[in-house]
Amino acid sequence: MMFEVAAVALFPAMFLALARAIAGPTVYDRVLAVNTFGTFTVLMIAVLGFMTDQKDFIDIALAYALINFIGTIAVLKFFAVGDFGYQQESKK
Amino acid sequence: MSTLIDLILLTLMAITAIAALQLKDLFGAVMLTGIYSLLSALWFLILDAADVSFTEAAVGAGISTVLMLGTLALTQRNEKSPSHPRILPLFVVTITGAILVYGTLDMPAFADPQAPIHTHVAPHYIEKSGEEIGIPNIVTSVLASYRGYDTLGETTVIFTACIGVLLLLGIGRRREDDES
Amino acid sequence: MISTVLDSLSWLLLLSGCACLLISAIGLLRMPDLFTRMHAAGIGDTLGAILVLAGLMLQAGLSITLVKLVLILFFLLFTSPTACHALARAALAGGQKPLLAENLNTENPISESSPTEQPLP
Amino acid sequence: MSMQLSAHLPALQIVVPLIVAPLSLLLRNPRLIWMAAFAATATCLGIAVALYSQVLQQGEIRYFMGGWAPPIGIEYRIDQFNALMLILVSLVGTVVLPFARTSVDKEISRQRQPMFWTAWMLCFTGLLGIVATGDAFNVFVFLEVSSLATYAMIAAGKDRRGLTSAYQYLIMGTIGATFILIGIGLLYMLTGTLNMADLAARLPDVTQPRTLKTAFVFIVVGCSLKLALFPLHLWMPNAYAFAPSAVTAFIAATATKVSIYVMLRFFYTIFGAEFSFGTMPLGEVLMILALVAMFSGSLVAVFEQNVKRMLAYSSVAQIGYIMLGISLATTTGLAAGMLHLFNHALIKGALFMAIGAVVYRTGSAQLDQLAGLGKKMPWTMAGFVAAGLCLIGVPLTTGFLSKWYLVTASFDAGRTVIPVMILISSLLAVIYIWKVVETVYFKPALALKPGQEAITEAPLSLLVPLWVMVAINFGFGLQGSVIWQTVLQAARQLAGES
Amino acid sequence: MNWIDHYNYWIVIFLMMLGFYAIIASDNLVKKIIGLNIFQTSVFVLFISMGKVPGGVAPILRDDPTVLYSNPLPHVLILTAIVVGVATTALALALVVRIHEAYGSIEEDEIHEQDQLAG
Amino acid sequence: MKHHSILRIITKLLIPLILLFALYVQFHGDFGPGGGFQAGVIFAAGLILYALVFGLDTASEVIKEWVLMILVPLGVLIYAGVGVASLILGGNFLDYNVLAHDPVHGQHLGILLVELGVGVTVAAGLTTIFFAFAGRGRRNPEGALITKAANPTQEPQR
Amino acid sequence: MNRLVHGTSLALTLAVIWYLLSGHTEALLLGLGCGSAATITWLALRMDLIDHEGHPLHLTFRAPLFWVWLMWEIIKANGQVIKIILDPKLPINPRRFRVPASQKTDIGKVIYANSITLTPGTICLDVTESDLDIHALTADGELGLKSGEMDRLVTRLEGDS
Repeated sequence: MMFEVAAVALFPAMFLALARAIAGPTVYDRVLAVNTFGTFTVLMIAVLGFMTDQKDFIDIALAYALINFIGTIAVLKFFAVGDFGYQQESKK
Repeated sequence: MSTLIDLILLTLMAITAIAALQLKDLFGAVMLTGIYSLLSALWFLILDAADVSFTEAAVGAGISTVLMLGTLALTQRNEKSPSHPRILPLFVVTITGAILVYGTLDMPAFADPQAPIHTHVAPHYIEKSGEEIGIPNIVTSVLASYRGYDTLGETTVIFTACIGVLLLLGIGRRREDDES
Repeated sequence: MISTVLDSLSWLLLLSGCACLLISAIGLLRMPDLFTRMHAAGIGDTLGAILVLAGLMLQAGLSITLVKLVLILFFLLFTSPTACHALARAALAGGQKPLLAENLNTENPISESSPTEQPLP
Repeated sequence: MSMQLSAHLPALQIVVPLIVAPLSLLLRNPRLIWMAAFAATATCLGIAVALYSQVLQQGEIRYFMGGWAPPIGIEYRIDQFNALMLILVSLVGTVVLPFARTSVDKEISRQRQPMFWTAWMLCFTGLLGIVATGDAFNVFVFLEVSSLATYAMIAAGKDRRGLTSAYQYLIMGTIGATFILIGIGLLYMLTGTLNMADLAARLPDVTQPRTLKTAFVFIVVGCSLKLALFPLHLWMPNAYAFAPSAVTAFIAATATKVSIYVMLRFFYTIFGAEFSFGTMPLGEVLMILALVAMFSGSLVAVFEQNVKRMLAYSSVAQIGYIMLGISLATTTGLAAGMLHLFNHALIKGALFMAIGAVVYRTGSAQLDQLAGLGKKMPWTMAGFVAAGLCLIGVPLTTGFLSKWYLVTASFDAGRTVIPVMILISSLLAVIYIWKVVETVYFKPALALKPGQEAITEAPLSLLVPLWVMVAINFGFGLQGSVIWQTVLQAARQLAGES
Repeated sequence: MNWIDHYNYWIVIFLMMLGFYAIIASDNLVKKIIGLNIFQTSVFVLFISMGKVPGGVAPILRDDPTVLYSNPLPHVLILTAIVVGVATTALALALVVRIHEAYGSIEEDEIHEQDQLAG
Repeated sequence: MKHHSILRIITKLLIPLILLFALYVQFHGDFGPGGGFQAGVIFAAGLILYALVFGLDTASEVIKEWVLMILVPLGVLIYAGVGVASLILGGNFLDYNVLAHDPVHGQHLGILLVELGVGVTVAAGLTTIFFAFAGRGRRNPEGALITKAANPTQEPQR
Repeated sequence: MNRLVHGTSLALTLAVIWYLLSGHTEALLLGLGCGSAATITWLALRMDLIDHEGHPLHLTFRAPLFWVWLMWEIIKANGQVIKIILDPKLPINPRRFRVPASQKTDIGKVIYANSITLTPGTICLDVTESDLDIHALTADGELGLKSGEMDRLVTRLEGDS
């Protein structure tokens, strides 16, 4: 039961984050909203895994927690350099 | 319960899709497409399609977004307003949608356990894969063995796309003489 | 007995976690500019995630699931500040100026027409 | 061993090019890759011929991929029609590849050639895979393999318009493929199976006519997009006109024909003729579209100034002929349509190769640039004229054969107006072919632009494949009755009459 | 007929048509691809909704023999279709990049104009 | 952009974990959700992250282009090779039963290899595609953009 | 030498994580796990990821205490920000300022900066040689940081390495 409640309780939060993503006004706001939305999704997946008693779902949450980061880095790269190929950092 | 979640998610998807398509700023549209794919991943999860959800999350969150941003970085970020109303497309879309809705009227109800797809072929996978293949994940059994040939095709598709992109863009340092 | 305590504790953690997430989303909507919104988003990324995941961990017991939940939390705590920082850098590089107290009208802190609200990239 | 090998021919038909494609990429040298590709294609032709003789001897061949019996697994099912299609695709491949080598050398930079040949092989693999499979979803997978490769190849040329036309084709093609996917999904929903034979067996028991009709409509529209049936042909002229010449010759001869094959497979094998032409008003709709396609395609071709585009519009018209035969809903009509499908593939292959040879020398396919080429490139232009005669349907050529049977089939079906239409549309074909002939033979040659090399006859490496193709055309024309019987037999089998 | 049985399908159809409209109506090449993504994803949703069994779980075998599993076959088909979708998107984006290099624009009407001018 | 220490250090920490997780997904597709394709995507994502943070030149020193050009076809070849192997061992194409003495073992082995093939092609293929896109906007040694990429910070039309 | 130590320790860590994730004890999967850990370590060495930054061994023993302290800080800071968000008047007072960072190494500064960002109410915008560029939601946040407690703790965590 508790997981059902948690899952449903997560939706208003997701909805508000979505509202921010749609409203903008700047693209950074959208990125921020997408990021937050990503975190919500990770938690949602975990909760759903418990709700339906399928713990395998946690793998998906884990994968998503790892991958979500890359999108934001790509955004940074996009605005800071405007080009994905540019040599930006030295290794040291 | 899951019906409720299912409906909420579908509604959110509809909102996201509309917002993504009416944005003139392509960057924002790409971001919203990311959310759309996340929502669909969640939705797949509600419908027990764990593998599909995994794929959609990985692709939608990582690869698609990065490739789209890469394209925007090389092209331009905003869309011009369409100069003329689009009657014909609207007409085509309405007709197509109407045909589909017509088609749904006879469909087996959502999640009907007596629907043909649950009584033919699939039961074999569910009941026999344990002894025939011997691995727990039925999706993997079907994907890699029963319908392994499709998956060979799928791998070939990725290979083809890779070759196609290389044929168009080339890899490595771009050379002036390489261009058409 | 112990399971009842565990259950009620994880109820508490989960619900308060969800509340945190909701508050964070409200903050995301209410705050006047990008940088202040980041603070709001931070609640969800830190406390919200910690509470929800802790609630789940109590239910998981000693199992692989627990390890995976810990790993998720670990990743979130590493990536979210980094992503936040990266975004802030991107915004600054893109010419966004944070809305600061000296520019704020103290009577009406959320001024819709404040100059930084202008749509910048 | 040989016994064993012959049992695996259906798999080898696709596996050989499928393995050669990635393997050849490792070779890195364009020449070597081309040789590997040619060897694979020729092998495929051999396999296809062997398969056809097997089918004639043993009847339908079934091959279970992974050893799983259908409908659990995917099966390959070869009957006479598939086998003929396999021969057609690999024959065109084998003839066009030598032509492509020289032509591509000029149009695509050496360092991109490895990719290009790999894409070519993948396209070839995909086409064979679509034809051989007996599984509806597998059709979609291989359709995408061939389509993706085709998009990339079309955009690989020097003309920047190739990029936009490839993009347009990609969008339209993906819509088409997705429509087919929706249709397959609905069929699956109704029956629970994806195997074509199993679908055919289970569809008559389906009690949900509306969903079934919707599935049918989506598959028809999807296939029509892919095969460029009249109102959905918009992607084709540009794609053919601005692709590298060899690519045009190859895909014009194969890709649309394979799509027609898919459509026929769905009509006859899966839905059954009774549903397709009885329950659904397919015959009438197709006939109208086919007639409009015949006229509009030919008319636009008459006024077109770019010869490649002209031929592309001519293809729209010729696809109209094929669909016309199918729309008669009789076995002879089907056979006539199928015969025209094979003929048109070979004729268009030859025509596009001829024009490719011209582009190789002059760098342009504009009609006015062709002036006086009859003297400078006599063999190329003779090949063009010979193939053009087939296209028009002069007696003793393949084109005449298929049109003749179309006419008789329509008389049999009681449609007496259609022969008149065919005649008029053929006259239009005479006009546009004549326009080229007139320019080539009766107009003075253009003065050379400064720095331009003198135009000479195309190299042998282009001429030989061209004339081989022309010879095949005339050979078919001479063996008319044999060919007709072969196709008729395949059509009977497809329609379930044998 | 219970409306909720088909409500799912209707939203999915609405989403599909939304994507479809964006593909054929928008002038911007990238927007078309976004539309294509939405269109294809919605088709995937249609497929997956077929496979649901009430009270079912993900088709991963468990020891408990009473468990109901959802139908694995649509999942497999859609996995393949997603891969195809990614491949198509990548190729389309590569084309867009090249088109922008060649024409300096990703608006269909502007490109068309340039082609007209060039003859 | 010289001192982006946060990004650099966190990325250094994360990449091995992402790659490990990718391989975990690759080899546990039999037991839970996941498999070759998902693993390939995650692996590629790890490599892309590396290329994004440390630059394309550094990345292509670590993952040489020619290696990628071998790996992409290699995956397909592994897959098709398993099929051919089963042909040679007397089964139908892709019939894994004949790969080992016991059909179930054969299936295990076949699926493992086949998924590996998918994983290799997908990981290498997606990385190659990213490299192709990123390399397109490469700057020449003088620091000027080779392509005329639009200024990304330009004002979007609203 | 250093690379060897770091490499071995990374491989071991990865193998342990693999085992924790997998939970399967069949020889095949364990073997694959070892193989994976070795492959990734090799790749990480190639990528030059393994050094005191990418694999901070020297922090292992002092970190847990710091984490506990940080958790407490996070909870406290969260409480404040939640109060602000729920306040109908939204009493924010955003400010941007710099604080000195006394850490010697980059990794120390990164820990400091991320700790700042992790505690809601303060965000680190930029890291330079000697100080951090901070955005704070309220004056309290600024005061808290300027007291320098976190700075000291992170420096102590960093130690002499």
